[in-house]
Amino acid sequence: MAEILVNKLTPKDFKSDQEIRWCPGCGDHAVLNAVQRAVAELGIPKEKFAFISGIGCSSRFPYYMDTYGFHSIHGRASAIATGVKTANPDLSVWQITGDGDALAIGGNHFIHAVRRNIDINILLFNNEIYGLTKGQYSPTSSKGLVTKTSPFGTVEEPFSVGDLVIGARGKFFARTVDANLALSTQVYIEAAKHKGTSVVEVLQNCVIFNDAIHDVVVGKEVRDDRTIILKHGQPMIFGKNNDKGLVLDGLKLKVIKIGENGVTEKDLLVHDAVEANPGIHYMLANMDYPEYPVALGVIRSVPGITYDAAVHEQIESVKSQSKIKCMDDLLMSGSTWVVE
Amino acid sequence: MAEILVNKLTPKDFKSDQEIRWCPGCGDHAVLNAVQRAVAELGIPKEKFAFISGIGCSSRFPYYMDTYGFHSIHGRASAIATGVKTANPDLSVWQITGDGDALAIGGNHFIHAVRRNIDINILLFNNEIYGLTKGQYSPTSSKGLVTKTSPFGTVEEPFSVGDLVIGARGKFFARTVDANLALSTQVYIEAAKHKGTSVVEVLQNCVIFNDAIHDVVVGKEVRDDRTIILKHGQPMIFGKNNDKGLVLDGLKLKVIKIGENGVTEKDLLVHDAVEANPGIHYMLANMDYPEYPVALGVIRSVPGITYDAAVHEQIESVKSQSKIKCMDDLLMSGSTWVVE
Amino acid sequence: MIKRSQVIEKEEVVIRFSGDSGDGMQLTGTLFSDTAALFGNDLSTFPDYPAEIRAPQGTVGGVSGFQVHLGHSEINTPGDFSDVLVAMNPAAIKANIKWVKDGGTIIFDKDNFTEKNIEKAGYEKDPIAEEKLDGYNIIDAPISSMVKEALKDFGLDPKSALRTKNMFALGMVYWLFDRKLDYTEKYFEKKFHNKPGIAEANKVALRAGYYYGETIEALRPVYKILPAPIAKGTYRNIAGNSAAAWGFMAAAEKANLQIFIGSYPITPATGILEELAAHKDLGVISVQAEDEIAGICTALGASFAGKLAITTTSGPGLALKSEAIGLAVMTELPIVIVDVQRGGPSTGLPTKTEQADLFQALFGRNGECPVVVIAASTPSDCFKFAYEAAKIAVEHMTPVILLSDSYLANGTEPWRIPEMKDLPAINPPIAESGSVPFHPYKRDCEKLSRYWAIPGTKGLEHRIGGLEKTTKGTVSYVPENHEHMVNIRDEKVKRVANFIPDIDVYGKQEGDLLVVGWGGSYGYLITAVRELQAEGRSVSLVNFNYINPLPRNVKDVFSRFKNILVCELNLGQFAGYLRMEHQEFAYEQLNKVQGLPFTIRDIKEKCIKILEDK
Amino acid sequence: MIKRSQVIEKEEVVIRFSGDSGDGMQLTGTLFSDTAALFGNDLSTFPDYPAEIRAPQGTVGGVSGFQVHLGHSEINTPGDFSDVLVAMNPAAIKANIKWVKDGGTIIFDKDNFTEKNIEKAGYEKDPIAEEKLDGYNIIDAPISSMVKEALKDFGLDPKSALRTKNMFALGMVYWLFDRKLDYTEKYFEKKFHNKPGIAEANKVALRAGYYYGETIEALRPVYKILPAPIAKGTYRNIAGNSAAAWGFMAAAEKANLQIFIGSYPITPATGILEELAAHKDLGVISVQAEDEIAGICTALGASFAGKLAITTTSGPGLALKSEAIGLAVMTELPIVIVDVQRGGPSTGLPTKTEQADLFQALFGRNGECPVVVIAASTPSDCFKFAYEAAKIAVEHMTPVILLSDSYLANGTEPWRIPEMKDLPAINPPIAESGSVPFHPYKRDCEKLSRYWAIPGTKGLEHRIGGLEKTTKGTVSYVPENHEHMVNIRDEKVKRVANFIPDIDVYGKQEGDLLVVGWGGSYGYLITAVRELQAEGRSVSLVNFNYINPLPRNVKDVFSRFKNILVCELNLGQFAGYLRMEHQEFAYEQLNKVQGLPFTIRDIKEKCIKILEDK
Ligand SMILES: Cc1ncc(C[n+]2csc(CCOP(=O)(O)OP(=O)(O)O)c2C)c(N)n1
Ligand SMILES: Cc1ncc(C[n+]2csc(CCOP(=O)(O)OP(=O)(O)O)c2C)c(N)n1
Ligand code: SF4
Ligand code: SF4
Ligand SMILES: [Mg+2]
Ligand SMILES: [Mg+2]
Repeated sequence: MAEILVNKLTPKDFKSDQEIRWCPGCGDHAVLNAVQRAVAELGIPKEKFAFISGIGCSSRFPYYMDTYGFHSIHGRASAIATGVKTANPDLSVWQITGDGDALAIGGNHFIHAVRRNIDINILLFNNEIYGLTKGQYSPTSSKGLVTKTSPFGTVEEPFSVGDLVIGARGKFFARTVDANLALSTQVYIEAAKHKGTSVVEVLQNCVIFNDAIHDVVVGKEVRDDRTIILKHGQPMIFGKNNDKGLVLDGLKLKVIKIGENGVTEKDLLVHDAVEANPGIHYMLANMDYPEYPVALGVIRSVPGITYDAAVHEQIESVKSQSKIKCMDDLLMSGSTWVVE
Repeated sequence: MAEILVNKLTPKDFKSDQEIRWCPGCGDHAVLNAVQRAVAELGIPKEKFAFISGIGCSSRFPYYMDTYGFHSIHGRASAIATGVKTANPDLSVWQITGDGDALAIGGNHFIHAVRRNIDINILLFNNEIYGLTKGQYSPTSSKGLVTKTSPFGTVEEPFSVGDLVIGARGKFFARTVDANLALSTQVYIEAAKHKGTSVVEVLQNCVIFNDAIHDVVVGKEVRDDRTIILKHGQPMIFGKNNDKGLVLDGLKLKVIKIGENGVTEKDLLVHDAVEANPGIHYMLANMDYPEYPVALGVIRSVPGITYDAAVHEQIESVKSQSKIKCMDDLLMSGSTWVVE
Repeated sequence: MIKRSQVIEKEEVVIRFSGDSGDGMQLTGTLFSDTAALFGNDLSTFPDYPAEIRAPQGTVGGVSGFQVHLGHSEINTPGDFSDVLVAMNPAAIKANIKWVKDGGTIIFDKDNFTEKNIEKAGYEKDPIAEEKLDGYNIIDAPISSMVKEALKDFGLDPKSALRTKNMFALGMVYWLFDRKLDYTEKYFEKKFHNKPGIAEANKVALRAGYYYGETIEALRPVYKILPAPIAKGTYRNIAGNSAAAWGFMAAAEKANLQIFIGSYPITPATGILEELAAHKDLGVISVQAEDEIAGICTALGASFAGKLAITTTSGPGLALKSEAIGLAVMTELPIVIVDVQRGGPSTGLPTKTEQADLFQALFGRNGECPVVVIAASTPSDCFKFAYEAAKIAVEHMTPVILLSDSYLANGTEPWRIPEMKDLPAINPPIAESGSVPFHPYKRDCEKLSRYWAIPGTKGLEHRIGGLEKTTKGTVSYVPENHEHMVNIRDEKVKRVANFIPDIDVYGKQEGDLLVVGWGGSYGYLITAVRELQAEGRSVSLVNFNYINPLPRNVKDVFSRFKNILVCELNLGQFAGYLRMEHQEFAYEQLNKVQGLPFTIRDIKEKCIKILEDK
Repeated sequence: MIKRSQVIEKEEVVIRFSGDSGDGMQLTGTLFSDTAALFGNDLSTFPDYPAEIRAPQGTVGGVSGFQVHLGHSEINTPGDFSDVLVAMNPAAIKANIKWVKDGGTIIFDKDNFTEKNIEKAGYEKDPIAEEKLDGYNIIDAPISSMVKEALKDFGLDPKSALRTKNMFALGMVYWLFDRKLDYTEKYFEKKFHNKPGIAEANKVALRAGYYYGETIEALRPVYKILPAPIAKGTYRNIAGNSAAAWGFMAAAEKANLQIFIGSYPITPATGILEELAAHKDLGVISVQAEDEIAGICTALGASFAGKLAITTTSGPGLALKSEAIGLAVMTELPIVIVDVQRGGPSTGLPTKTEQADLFQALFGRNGECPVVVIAASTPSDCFKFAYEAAKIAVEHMTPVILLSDSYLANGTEPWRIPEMKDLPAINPPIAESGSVPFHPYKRDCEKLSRYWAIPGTKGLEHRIGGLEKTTKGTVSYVPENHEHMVNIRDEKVKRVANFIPDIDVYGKQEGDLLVVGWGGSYGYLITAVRELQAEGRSVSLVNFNYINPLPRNVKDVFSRFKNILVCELNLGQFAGYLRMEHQEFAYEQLNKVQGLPFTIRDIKEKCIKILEDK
């Protein structure tokens, strides 16, 4: 993809002249920062980026990036991004979307983009609420959440983003936290470099309508013990004191304490993000507090043929074999007759 | 659900007066037969059934059932069925749908029905083709399939129905073959009895546009060796001579031959359909020929709260606690003033 | 009450509360209007806030406003221009000054006129000087510091103390209009019953503002608006969205049906879903669907299953529902689709008002696909027309589109509470279990409505669907059957005209000019027309609520006027529709597409121009 | 050629091949029309098959037909009534007899008139007697047994042998019309080049039929239709769907853009997608999307990325695309949306024709949301108007809806092949990399189109979207900006009128009656009008292809006729639209909603009635 740039760009180069309109304290600000850092690292010229979004607070994002941008309609960003990338595989295409935009109204386009493995990067801002419409529950809201449309608590089972991605045959899934700039930047870079549909779930805070919903896991005090940052090829170790880890116990994962019962670091599972069989990734993506730490980082990253590349390869191959090279050829092909 | 019937109904009672318009030899005929047998077994009176479909060859189904029926629009059957069941949980609601109807245009409603765990029975006729529109590829068509819209072969990765159902947090998934009346009838009965969204993938043959596509697995000659019929609580055994089985090998399933290397029937995995953790069900649903036998029967059947029940429980609980019992109460509640 | 130096009696007055999105202006305005309503004034309110949840603080884009129009006589709009502007920061002045009457009163928090805020608002140094406001009655109160002072013993952090600024301002306005504080105080007690400290702090701030008004000279003169001579009865304030929700619940009770709403949130329609979801006590089944299509499809499924089916949305959502509305037309299932219109096209101006979805409501479907279209005119008559929409849907077995708009949805007005026994009966044509086979498209011969056979009823098993059918319900490609069914569906909707009232003329039954409007512009049109009538002009008004079919006496009414002026907030959709339906008349147009309601002035000017040109 | 007893020269003739869905009637008809076209006749064809893939054998519902109308003079329709009916089974007689001219020729396979088949078709014993066909020229050939006999040495199983029945029948028809067999024989050779036995069997069956015709007496008289005096050039037969696909590819080549089609299959539009998907050789990118919304959205993304964007659908799909069309209007991106209309509403009659999506195309979106709407009139001019639609879309930066219909999509006619160099130039307003910042809504002052800045171009980075914007591309809630943009978008579409041709009048430029049609009814209207003109009536025709905006000379043309009759296959949508746009004229209507085209007879009767009533 894309030519390589000689003069390195800085995050500032990606700031547009538009006033940023998110609430003070909204997690979206941090995501914007991290994305601007990440794209500056990629060595791709600005004009080769296209940021596509739907509708929602998060979907305002493209306005703030000094790249090509398309703030479209609610739920359709995956389809539009599919069009952009299939039309021009030379672009670096990013879809910015919310839990409502991607998983409620946009659920179908989302799973189909993932299935096709189109080479776009989807950043899904999961605040477990509809922010822009002022606080109704979303398909990721926890059961029981009281919101404007669930005054007595929701009765719905939420989606888990990772499950859905893997269920739709997804090849890249990562998770990060809005405020963790370092991790986020890294994850966004890996998503960009992965060829295929990269889905990054960003645990994002909506200060107004669902404040601190992720804090039980990612709050400053607890996050080291309640999350694990997965790194390909590294043992699955976590905890404030780096003393906890994951092992396999029959068909399930289990948290152990290093040192206890004679368990050493060597007994821990080693993260293999590129394994095609999704079994273990499914389990990792699925881990939830309090039983497990929540997995962050790149959980799954399996190489594969991308849709956009396959489409263009097929065109090139048919072209090279066909006798029809232009419209006049086509017009005169097959059964014709001459009237004189 | 539903009162119990004294006079047992027969399959014939469920035949409507409409002429059946599927192609001779289409697998849909067999499905209709099996469903008519299954529903007659349930002890539910005819008027308590509602069959809801979208559009497609398969979606003509409701016309042939002498029950309440709604042949709706393409892709929307899950949403309509959700409405019917939530409106009246006392009905036995069946959704009849095709691979295009459920997974292309209807993908979103499908995954949301599954997520909510609404108590409907979804029979998904998977012929891996759009039949009614005369033969275009579908989201389940194998990569490379040549169809009218993929004259050079599709370049898309197909969905696997089971993966998608489990990825959407599905609690019931089964698979059967159109022509296998006995297995199908049994599976449909189990689907009906399961409380929650039951998805049954029917491997269905389209004689016209995708003939014999499933035969490599379910063809008469080969089916015993290339499929395994799972039964809850039974060892995972299969083969013409009942001499093959499944065992766990690390994180993966493995096919073994009983008797070889000292393996006995006792070493085989025992099918546990009600295990909540979807790991093993995911692997089972995912098995594909030639590496594995394709799993048939009820693969996953986990009890859980249904959406329709939860909705009505909440209404009853709020009702019993509220002081507002009728509109006049509501109208006079809160801030009012009198003008005299 | 305290003795006042000078009191001016006024017929009506418009007050605009305005400040940063976080300043609590919506609450302030609401409390003021409730107090006015309790006092007996007629009134109309309109909130006006930015699309962003929290737009950048201190900027014009972040200003949130709430306008109240109250009077001694009938009030139909929140008013064009305000007599009093409360501006909590410089941006509030910038945003609103052109809507303040010449010489009006401007109350502002001078502590908030910091250099930074002044600059953020786009002024250089002194907003008052830059806007040339010498002729105005300027009251620059040090609200922030006075509030801090008043609450110094409460042990509140400065931020919490400052949150009561709006109540100080409200206190000043109460003084200005000679209102009692008790309703507002009781509100605090109730709202903060777990935090008596906060309740008390708000009370203190409110009173401090009131006494401040009394103390300073600047606040003279004091206005007095006597109660309006309104009909006897019990009243409440109601906004359009709540009124619509209540109208549906009333219809459900009257029809003896359970209500089912399947909707997807969208501004400005979400309020109806929210209000209905809150009324599980009245048995409402509410499904927040995954999108608009699922919204209508779940509702249609529920309609099939025998519920009163509702789906609510705004323009882009109505577009998505088009295909399923076609299915409702074909299956002849009752359903009400509410479109709370906003500025379009596409996402457009999501928080602003417009009347530009009329064509979509009338024509936005494939094939010959007629539905009933009706529109509400005021916040409170959203109740009436929601009720009507539900009644027509179930009695005539047809989808009904109910058009509201952003202005009605959020605006409020006092509403005389009806008694359920006084509302018209609703009789759905429910089929009864019988021995003859049920033919789904057999019809009532008067209305042409089919019968509603509800799943679960023994012996009425039948199949419906989107393919063309015979009366018996068999799929049919027979050309004549199709034409017959197309005509029947058309005629069925046309016959609704036999069941709706004739259109009323406000004013003389004949004359030089008939102003024609529809839906939510009513308040502005009636006010303008009344003023013109008072000036002795030959102008009358008809405002349409029933749009498809049109009332039967339209031709008769139109033919009695020399000129017809169609006013609407779009490029002329209703005018175009009237040309189709009543080609025999000439129509002049007044159109505005700014995301805002009309102003009385615009309407009057246009009318006068027509009258004087002729 | 063999000597013939009696040869009748005819101007034109209509033949209908009809049989069970499995009888191969579509192929038979196609081969016959190709042969006729090669011979130099003008012609028009229409296939007509059941919605079911394989409807129940032997029943009326399962009959599949193919009608060919060929002539020595210009042919514009597949004809109302047929001169010759080929009926492979009793059901084919039942289904078609009312469309056979009195005294016409009926060829049928008497071996297939078994008791069972007769009963299945709904007859008691003898279709010929029951239909009272004494006056007809009845040819009851033992086709099945003769075919079996002719092929007995081929070693085919009986089923395979019987599959050539249709070729036997075709041979008879070739005899009847004095046609050569060579084209058809070559077709077999090519089609079955891997199965020479099958090729030979078909040839033998064909010839057997031909000789049978020669042998039996009944087949006299033999018709002769001389070649039509058509313009010089190279011709091919083309159906509307292929023509549309080719028109888009031609436009792409001319505009130097790559084509991108994002579509979801739906009858009868799928053919366009299929044809484009087959032309990867010309660089077509085709995405079979997951639904119609994704179809248009992928295309819109591709348009943003600089491709010639196409999406194709039928009525229910157009409904689903409504919201995204609004986005295209707001972002002013070029895209062509093809609606191949079918019978509605809802799923309706999916394989039948209708013109009832006009309102949806014009008005089916939220807000003020104008798009260009154009309609094709004949199968081959689907090429022309696809080309035009693409040209307007990219040059004016606007969505264009192209209306076709089931009748055009599947019908064929001979088409003089254009040369690419003769087609008009297409110049998309592509923005060039520059130093000044790019303002996405800066416009060309003549067309008001904005410029197309294609991602990847250095320095033109910009953001567009569905919210209202300023010229610079900043989101704006400013009332005046919104009104300005609404007006500009409206005016931009109106100005397309300056770039399209005036409407033509067929016949005298003034007179008693102007027949007005649009789109696919053209063939029937022109035929009827020509016949009326030949009868000396003062009747002319205009048939609209440009619907929004209307051509500039409409008023001028309309004002020259005493009466205007608007004919369309719906309840009067174009008539309604004309009343809105040209209120000054009175419009009579002729409407038909049967899933079928007009008949010449209907049109003539209505015209004569109007002429004689006045
Ligand atoms: C067709 C349509 N339906 C509904 C809406 C209203 N709407 C806008 S954003 C949104 C949900 C936003 O939630 P999410 O995607 O989670 O984004 P967030 O605001 O939380 O970032 C909804 C329902 C719309 N704009 N368009
Ligand atoms: C809105 C809409 N889009 C498209 C269609 C056309 N259509 C009808 S059925 C179908 C697909 C059928 O495939 P599937 O669901 O697999 O059913 P099958 O015919 O194979 O049983 C399509 C594309 C339609 N009827 N409506
Ligand atoms: S409402 Fe929530 S998600 Fe939206 S901008 Fe504010 S804090 Fe962020
Ligand atoms: S086309 Fe295929 S799926 Fe449809 S009825 Fe025929 S065989 Fe069955
Ligand atoms: Mg969200
Ligand atoms: Mg299928």
